[in-house]
Amino acid sequence: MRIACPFCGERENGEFTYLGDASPKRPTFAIDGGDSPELVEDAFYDYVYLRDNVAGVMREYWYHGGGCRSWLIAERNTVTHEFISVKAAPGAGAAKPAQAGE
Amino acid sequence: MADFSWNTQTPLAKALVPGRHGAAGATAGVTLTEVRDLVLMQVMARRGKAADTAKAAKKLLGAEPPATPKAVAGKGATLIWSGPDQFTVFAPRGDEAAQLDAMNNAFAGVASLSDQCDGRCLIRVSGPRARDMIAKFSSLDLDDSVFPVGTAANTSVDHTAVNFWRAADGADGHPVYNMLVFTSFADSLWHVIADSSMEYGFEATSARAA
Amino acid sequence: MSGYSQSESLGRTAAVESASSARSQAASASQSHRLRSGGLIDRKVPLQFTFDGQAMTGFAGDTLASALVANGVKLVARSFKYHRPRGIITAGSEEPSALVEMRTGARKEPNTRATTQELYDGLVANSQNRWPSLRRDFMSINQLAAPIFVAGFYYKTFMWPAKFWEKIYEPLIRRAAGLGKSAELPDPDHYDKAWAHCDVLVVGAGPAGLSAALAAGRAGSRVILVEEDSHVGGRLLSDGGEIDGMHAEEWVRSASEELAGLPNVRVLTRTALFGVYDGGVHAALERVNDHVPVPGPHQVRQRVWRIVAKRSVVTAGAIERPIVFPGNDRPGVMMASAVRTYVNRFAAMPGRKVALFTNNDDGWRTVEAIQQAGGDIAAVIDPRGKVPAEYQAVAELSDLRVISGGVSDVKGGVDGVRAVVVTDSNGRTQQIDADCLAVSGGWNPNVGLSCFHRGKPVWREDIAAFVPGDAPRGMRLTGAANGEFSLGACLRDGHAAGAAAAAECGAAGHPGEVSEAGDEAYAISPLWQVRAKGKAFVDFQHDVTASDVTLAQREGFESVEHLKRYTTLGMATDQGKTSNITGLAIMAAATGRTIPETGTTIYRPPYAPVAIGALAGHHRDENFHAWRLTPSHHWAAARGAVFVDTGLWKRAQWYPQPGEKDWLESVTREVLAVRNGVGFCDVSTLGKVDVRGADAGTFLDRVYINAFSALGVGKARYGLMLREDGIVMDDGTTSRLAEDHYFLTTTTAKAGPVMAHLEFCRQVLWPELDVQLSSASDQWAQFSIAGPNTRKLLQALVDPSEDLSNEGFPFMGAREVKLRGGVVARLFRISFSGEMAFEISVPARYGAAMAENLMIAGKPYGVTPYGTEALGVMRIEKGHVAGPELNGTTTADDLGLGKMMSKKKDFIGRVMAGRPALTAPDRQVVVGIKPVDAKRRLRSGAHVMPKGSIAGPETDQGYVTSVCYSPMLQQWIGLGLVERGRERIGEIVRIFDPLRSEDYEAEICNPVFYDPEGVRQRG
Amino acid sequence: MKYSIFSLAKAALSGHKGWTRAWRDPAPKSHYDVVIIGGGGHGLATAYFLAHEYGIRNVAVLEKGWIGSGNAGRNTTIIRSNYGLPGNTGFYELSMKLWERMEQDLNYNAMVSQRGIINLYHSDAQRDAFARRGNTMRINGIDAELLDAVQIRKELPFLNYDSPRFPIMGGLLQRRAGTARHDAVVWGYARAADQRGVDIIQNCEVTGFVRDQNGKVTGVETSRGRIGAGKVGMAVAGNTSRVAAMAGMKLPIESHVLQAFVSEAIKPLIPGVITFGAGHFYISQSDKGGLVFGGDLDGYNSYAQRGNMPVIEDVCEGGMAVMPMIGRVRMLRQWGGIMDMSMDGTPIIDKTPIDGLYLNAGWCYGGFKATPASGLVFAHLLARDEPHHEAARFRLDRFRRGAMIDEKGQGAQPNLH
Ligand SMILES: Cc1cc2nc3c(=O)[nH]c(=O)nc-3n(C[C@H](O)[C@H](O)[C@H](O)COP(=O)(O)OP(=O)(O)OC[C@H]3O[C@@H](n4cnc5c(N)ncnc54)[C@H](O)[C@@H]3O)c2cc1C
Ligand SMILES: NC(=O)c1ccc[n+]([C@@H]2O[C@H](COP(=O)([O-])OP(=O)(O)OC[C@H]3O[C@@H](n4cnc5c(N)ncnc54)[C@H](O)[C@@H]3O)[C@@H](O)[C@H]2O)c1
Ligand SMILES: Cc1cc2nc3c(=O)[nH]c(=O)nc-3n(C[C@H](O)[C@H](O)[C@H](O)COP(=O)(O)O)c2cc1C
Ligand SMILES: [Zn+2]
Repeated sequence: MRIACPFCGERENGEFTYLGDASPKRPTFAIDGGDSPELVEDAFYDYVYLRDNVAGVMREYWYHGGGCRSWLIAERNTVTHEFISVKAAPGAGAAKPAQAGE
Repeated sequence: MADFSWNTQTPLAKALVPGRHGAAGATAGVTLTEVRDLVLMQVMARRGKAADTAKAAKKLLGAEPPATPKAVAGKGATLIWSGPDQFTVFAPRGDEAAQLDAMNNAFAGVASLSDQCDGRCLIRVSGPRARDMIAKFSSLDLDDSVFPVGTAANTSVDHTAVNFWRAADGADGHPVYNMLVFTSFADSLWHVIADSSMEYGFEATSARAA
Repeated sequence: MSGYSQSESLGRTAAVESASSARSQAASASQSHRLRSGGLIDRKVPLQFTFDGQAMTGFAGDTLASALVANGVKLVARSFKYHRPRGIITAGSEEPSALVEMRTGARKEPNTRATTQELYDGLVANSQNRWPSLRRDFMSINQLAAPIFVAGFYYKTFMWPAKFWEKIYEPLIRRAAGLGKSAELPDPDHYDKAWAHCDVLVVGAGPAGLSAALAAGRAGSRVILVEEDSHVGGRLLSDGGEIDGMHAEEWVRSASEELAGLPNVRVLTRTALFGVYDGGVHAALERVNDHVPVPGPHQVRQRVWRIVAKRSVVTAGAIERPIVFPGNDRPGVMMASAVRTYVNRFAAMPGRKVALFTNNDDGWRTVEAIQQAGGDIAAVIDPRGKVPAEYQAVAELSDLRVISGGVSDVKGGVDGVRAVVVTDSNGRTQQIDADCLAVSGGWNPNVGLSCFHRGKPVWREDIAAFVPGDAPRGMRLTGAANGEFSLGACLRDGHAAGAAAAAECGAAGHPGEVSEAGDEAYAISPLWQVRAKGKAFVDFQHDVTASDVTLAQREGFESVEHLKRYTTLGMATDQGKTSNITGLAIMAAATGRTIPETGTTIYRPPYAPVAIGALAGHHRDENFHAWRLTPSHHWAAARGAVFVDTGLWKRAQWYPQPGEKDWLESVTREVLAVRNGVGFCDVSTLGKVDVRGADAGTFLDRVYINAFSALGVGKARYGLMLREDGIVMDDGTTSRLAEDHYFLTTTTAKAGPVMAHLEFCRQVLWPELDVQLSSASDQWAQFSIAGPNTRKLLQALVDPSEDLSNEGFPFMGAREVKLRGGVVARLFRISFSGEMAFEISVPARYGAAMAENLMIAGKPYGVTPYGTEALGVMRIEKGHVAGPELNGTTTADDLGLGKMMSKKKDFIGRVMAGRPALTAPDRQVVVGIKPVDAKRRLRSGAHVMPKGSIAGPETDQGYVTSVCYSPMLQQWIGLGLVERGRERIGEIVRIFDPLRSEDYEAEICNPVFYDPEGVRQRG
Repeated sequence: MKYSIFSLAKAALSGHKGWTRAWRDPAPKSHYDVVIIGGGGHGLATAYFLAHEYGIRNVAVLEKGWIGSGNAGRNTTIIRSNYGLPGNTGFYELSMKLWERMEQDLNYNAMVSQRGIINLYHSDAQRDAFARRGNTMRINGIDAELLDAVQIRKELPFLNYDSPRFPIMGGLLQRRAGTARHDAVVWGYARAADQRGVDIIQNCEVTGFVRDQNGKVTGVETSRGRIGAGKVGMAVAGNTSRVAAMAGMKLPIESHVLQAFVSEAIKPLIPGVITFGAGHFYISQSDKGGLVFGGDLDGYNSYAQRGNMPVIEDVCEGGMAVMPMIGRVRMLRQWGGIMDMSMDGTPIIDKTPIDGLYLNAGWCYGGFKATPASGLVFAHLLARDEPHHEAARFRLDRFRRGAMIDEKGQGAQPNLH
């Protein structure tokens, strides 16, 4: 498997580590007051545990730890293993993110 | 009051045995050189400060840091791409403290610096069979059409990160590659490189950075 | 072309040395079946070898198989199940029968195909799976039981009594199964692995492959051509023919010369492509030195190539298939194409009277081959009745005996074929004397490589064979591999494919002219099986017969995959290259389905078996994994330290002194030296991260459960990190060296994962924060200096201007200090041991000097270097948690650190840590444990249960996580995770350790055994 | 027809013409009391126990391909009950006990072979972890022995004891563990279930669920038409999320590829099962003579049933590190299967929030050894609508409650389990 790091170019997958589905977003919540603990827990349960686990194209996190140490978001087909696209995570490098979290 | 001597030791103190090793033959297929006494500074632009960092670099080092995996020569230093909006400054060690201060001042507020003078060990690989030898442990494509002089790459060897760049060809006309390896891994990686070189015969030496 | 050229030359020299003129005379003598002239062998270089101890001679250029043929050897093996006598069937890597045990001792190698093993001087080969001898194999009595030993018989019996299986039945089956014996000593040879990159990878160097490589190479793209054989040429080496008006051999020579002249083309012979993986990664095995007795100095035996190619052109040819009829496994029954290979390429005569059984035109080529070599054709049996147009002339000239019918039996025994029984179209049978039967059931394109991404081959009626279906991206199949069986077509298609692939990779050059050759006809009428009485084999190696296939069908194993798994058809070392298609055709007939409906089994890598040693390359023994050394490693080694591998690190475990009888004595001495005086330990293995930027504090507030933005510059703090699921991930002290600079430390084990986690937080979760991270782990040599005399020692080492007093450098202080001699260090007043202690870091280059200087500065106070064991003892005495407690299932509260969890902020893991089961009162929490009997040794892994209770799942309340002999308490103590532990301090519990037959009582106590008030570290 | 040496001998006389199908090939009926999706080991065992243990015989097992075409036909066949956490311990021991009588129960030789498993340890920390686990086993009445290097040498003289890196200090041994002939387990359960009236329907892919107005599942849509069902049980392993999605369910499961390898057949070399604690490598030898070995997951979500080079190399490196004598033995075949990796590495056997739909999943790379027990407890759940006591902890809501059963301590990171 070869992964085209947007910064380093195409590299052997041994240089990368895999985290998984990039779709779940970490919930934000007000520390005191605001939403009930139950709801917050539900939201985090969803974020931490539940997966679509699609057979087909999936957005997923890869870390180029054996290279430029950038976190990447790839679109890959889980049936054919083909990569459709590989983009840098919003906070890779020093760029100011368009909008936080994305 | 006892006095203290602060002799330095390189991570290759034991591994590097100067001289000829491996297959005999008129000329060694590979030459391995430990390049000593370096100044290494990792420069990471602050959020939104990539341009300012580049300016500061230009001002101090006479060269813009590479925006893509390349190594560019500046005033008495080489700027090696080491990730998005970051690079490593490599220079021969002179007045180390002064060199570091100069950088700390030049980049103050625009970039975060990390002193790596002792964090890495530089191994230089050259000779007619260097490329065949490197192919045994590196998945990089070193063909001239892909990896010309001045190309840099952050890659991994034996599952450990290495900063790799191609210097100007040697006097013998053969390519010269630099490998910056983590200090604690140097002894181990040296063995990998030496083992890979045995079939071509290799010469092991060390030299001051110049 | 390193590997290749190296090994080539080596091969020759090795051979040349062995050519003593004396032998040359003798040479030809033993070779009863060697032709006077011809062939691609070097008669000037005779080679001695032995098979089953019998000395024979062959020539350079021979394979073991061709040499055996030349020596008139027919019987070379025994089959897997029935131990039937078997001979050589093919001349390539598809060989199912002629497997031998190569070499001896530690280099012994089972199941080597005689057909691919190149001959070398002194080669030693033995037959396998027979006892006492190949000719008289006792196990051949299995043939008597054959009526019972049908497919799947073992699933139906050996069930009673149950106990007998492991004791009697299975050992018998296991001993009978298996073919060769593997060596039982470590493999003495070396292997390596290498990477190669190209635009166009061409697989197979027959006419199609050569013209593909020429076209792509001329066009200017980077080409790699791999060829499994020792020579390029493919079938041309066996079948000759005319190309561009030259003899095929000449054309091959000029083609390979042209390729050798192209700098952008690399040719690897003796190199089989065995796998096709994702993203254009191809795996190939180069047999660098299997054609010599032992690899030369600094040489590897084999090399695995990972070839990254943008495009591939697979020109791997076709494999001739047998026909199933009784006795089709007798030694001397051979594929027709193999007969031609032995005759034309190796000048070795498989038989003097050769009968030919073919259902297609190509088989007829054998007639000429035999006749030109001076042998007779006993008869040609062709079910199609009439002689193909091309061969009319030949047939008449040599008034050939042509029979319309099929072979219904083969007479013969261990010495091979004696006669062939033919049943003609009107059912009359006749017997024909022959010592060799050449068989051609047609050709199966070599589709395997095209199916490694699970593409299915498709059926082509006109050639009665499967051709490649949807191949992996970027792969083209051409030539015989794609069902193109005429030489002309192979050359044309190869050229076109090579040119197209090159163009797709952006090569602009001209691919040159196509080589021309004739388009001989290929007519076939499929014949899979001749139905007649007697064992008729489909899978020669696994002894799968036609009736096994129909039995499987009767029992409902109709899916090809069930057929395979029930009968083991195609599961032998040849992976059914010569049997799968025939087997499924017979199944199709039995079920009344068509062949395409029936389908093929899944093709899997490797294309041909690959030595495990080659796939491991140089990663064995000390090179299994990379290792990491601390800056004072050599210093410690010089003092005789005992090292332990922790992860990749080698760490000093303890420093034995003369006269110490065991490790415990050394460790105890080291602990006492620290507690009563001063000692130091290299802790450089801790992960160290520079966290910089305007938002560094905020960032740390979110990754740690406790606050860091409020930490003053010049201060250090212990921090705990959770995973998002609320479980503890890691801990360590982090210091603030400047407003925008924190120095974070991690445990040795978690340094890597924590760095990745922090980068994830920075780049993915909170990209708005201005934070930069860099690993400083290797930059610093870090030492922990501990004991009441620590300050005295340091005072001697630091510049007089530095104030280390409690006021000048309070507990949990952190700042830079100048050392005597000018070196600047980072000093942290933190304590893992519970003593008055500091951690000091200097640039790694000074690591060794620092150790030496600590010895000098500490001499007056009896300073002692200590290792990880003593470190562990002191942390347990202090109740500090470490790896065994941070086991990936414990919460901050389990560890007694719940109070650190800030309520004022969100942090990673905060929410999930609140789930009911993670906050339940009956969780197992960290406590101290000490045996009631002070002489008792406590052991980690022992379980804890209520005093006097009966051991069982209900009474199991936890276990001992860490233990040590405490020199301070002068007894064994430990930490444990115990249900409701904190409420049970003082309770006597049962310590149950059945594994080590121990059962005793212990007291649950405060985990801080030593100096619970912590006065010493503040001292 | 009963299988025995006698029936074999008798059949031999008639040239084995007398054998009949091991299981029927019925056309699907319009309705069954219970429909099991998935003709792997678990689905078939569930059907067998429903009919044999709980008297529910109007059952169909629907298999999209041929039975055993999933992981049951792809696994490295290790059976063991050397688990360390409550929930697992009792369950896997129940399974081991069922293995010990399976062949007699099914009248089928599945070659259950208790040749033992040894988990090698190379450090004090590993030893302590094994000691904890072994003691848990003993406390639960399961056999376990902690061997030191000397004792291991007696059992396995050929290992690389002088390794300069991770010397072998000892190992945890379970003698009752071993291997079984994976395909035969599938066929044995299929035949036994069929004999008890279960319809085994191959080439029948479930493509959707039939629900009534209250959302209750009342049947399934298949490639062979609609099939009504009183209850539907899912036992589709690596395809769990895909099938669950047909019912609109999202689960704490990821599908990952695990590779395995087999060598050319050689004469007996390796007595039992060996796992190498310092590398990613485990190995045993099949009765046919092939060395069967494997290692880690490839590490990325996949439905491809095939893997890549890094893991192949990693596994062989581990093999050469621990037993360098296999250097010249050749890898013959290499394949991959799709694991239903759960978020804590432990299975889920439970009712789903959807009425009439039951879940058996999350087996990761350890479900073959569970086959008999999984069948029994899932049958119990389907028959009684309450969990079997040995599966009481395998609930779907345990992640929400924080009651994970995490043997490896890796957390919600399936590719690390
Ligand atoms: C390489 C490898 C090695 C392993 N090693 C071991 C080991 O040593 N020990 C061990 O205990 N476990 C091991 N396992 C795990 C074990 O094989 C599985 O956990 C177990 O087989 C899963 O249960 P099963 O047999 O029911 O699954 P499967 O055999 O996968 O059965 C699921 C069935 O459902 C069918 N299906 C899927 N979707 C549909 C649909 N929509 N309609 C109809 N049918 C459908 C599939 O075709 C499949 O036949 C290994 C797995 C692999 C891949
Ligand atoms: N007339 C017929 O019926 C008929 C049938 C088949 C072939 N042929 C003749 O055979 C020739 C076919 O030419 P071709 O070039 O297509 O095939 P080829 O058989 O001539 O060459 C294929 C080559 O690929 C090599 N190879 C196979 N698998 C490999 C692998 N995995 N890795 C590396 N090398 C591998 C083989 O060693 C062989 O040298 C033509 O001359 C054709 O006329 C004729
Ligand atoms: C225990 C075991 C032993 C095996 N032995 C062999 C063997 O001897 N020969 C063979 O070709 N394949 C063998 N295989 C692999 C199978 O052929 C097949 O590859 C595997 O079951 C996966 O199926 P698939 O390749 O069809 O996907 C074995 C598999 C297992 C699990
Ligand atoms: Zn990168």
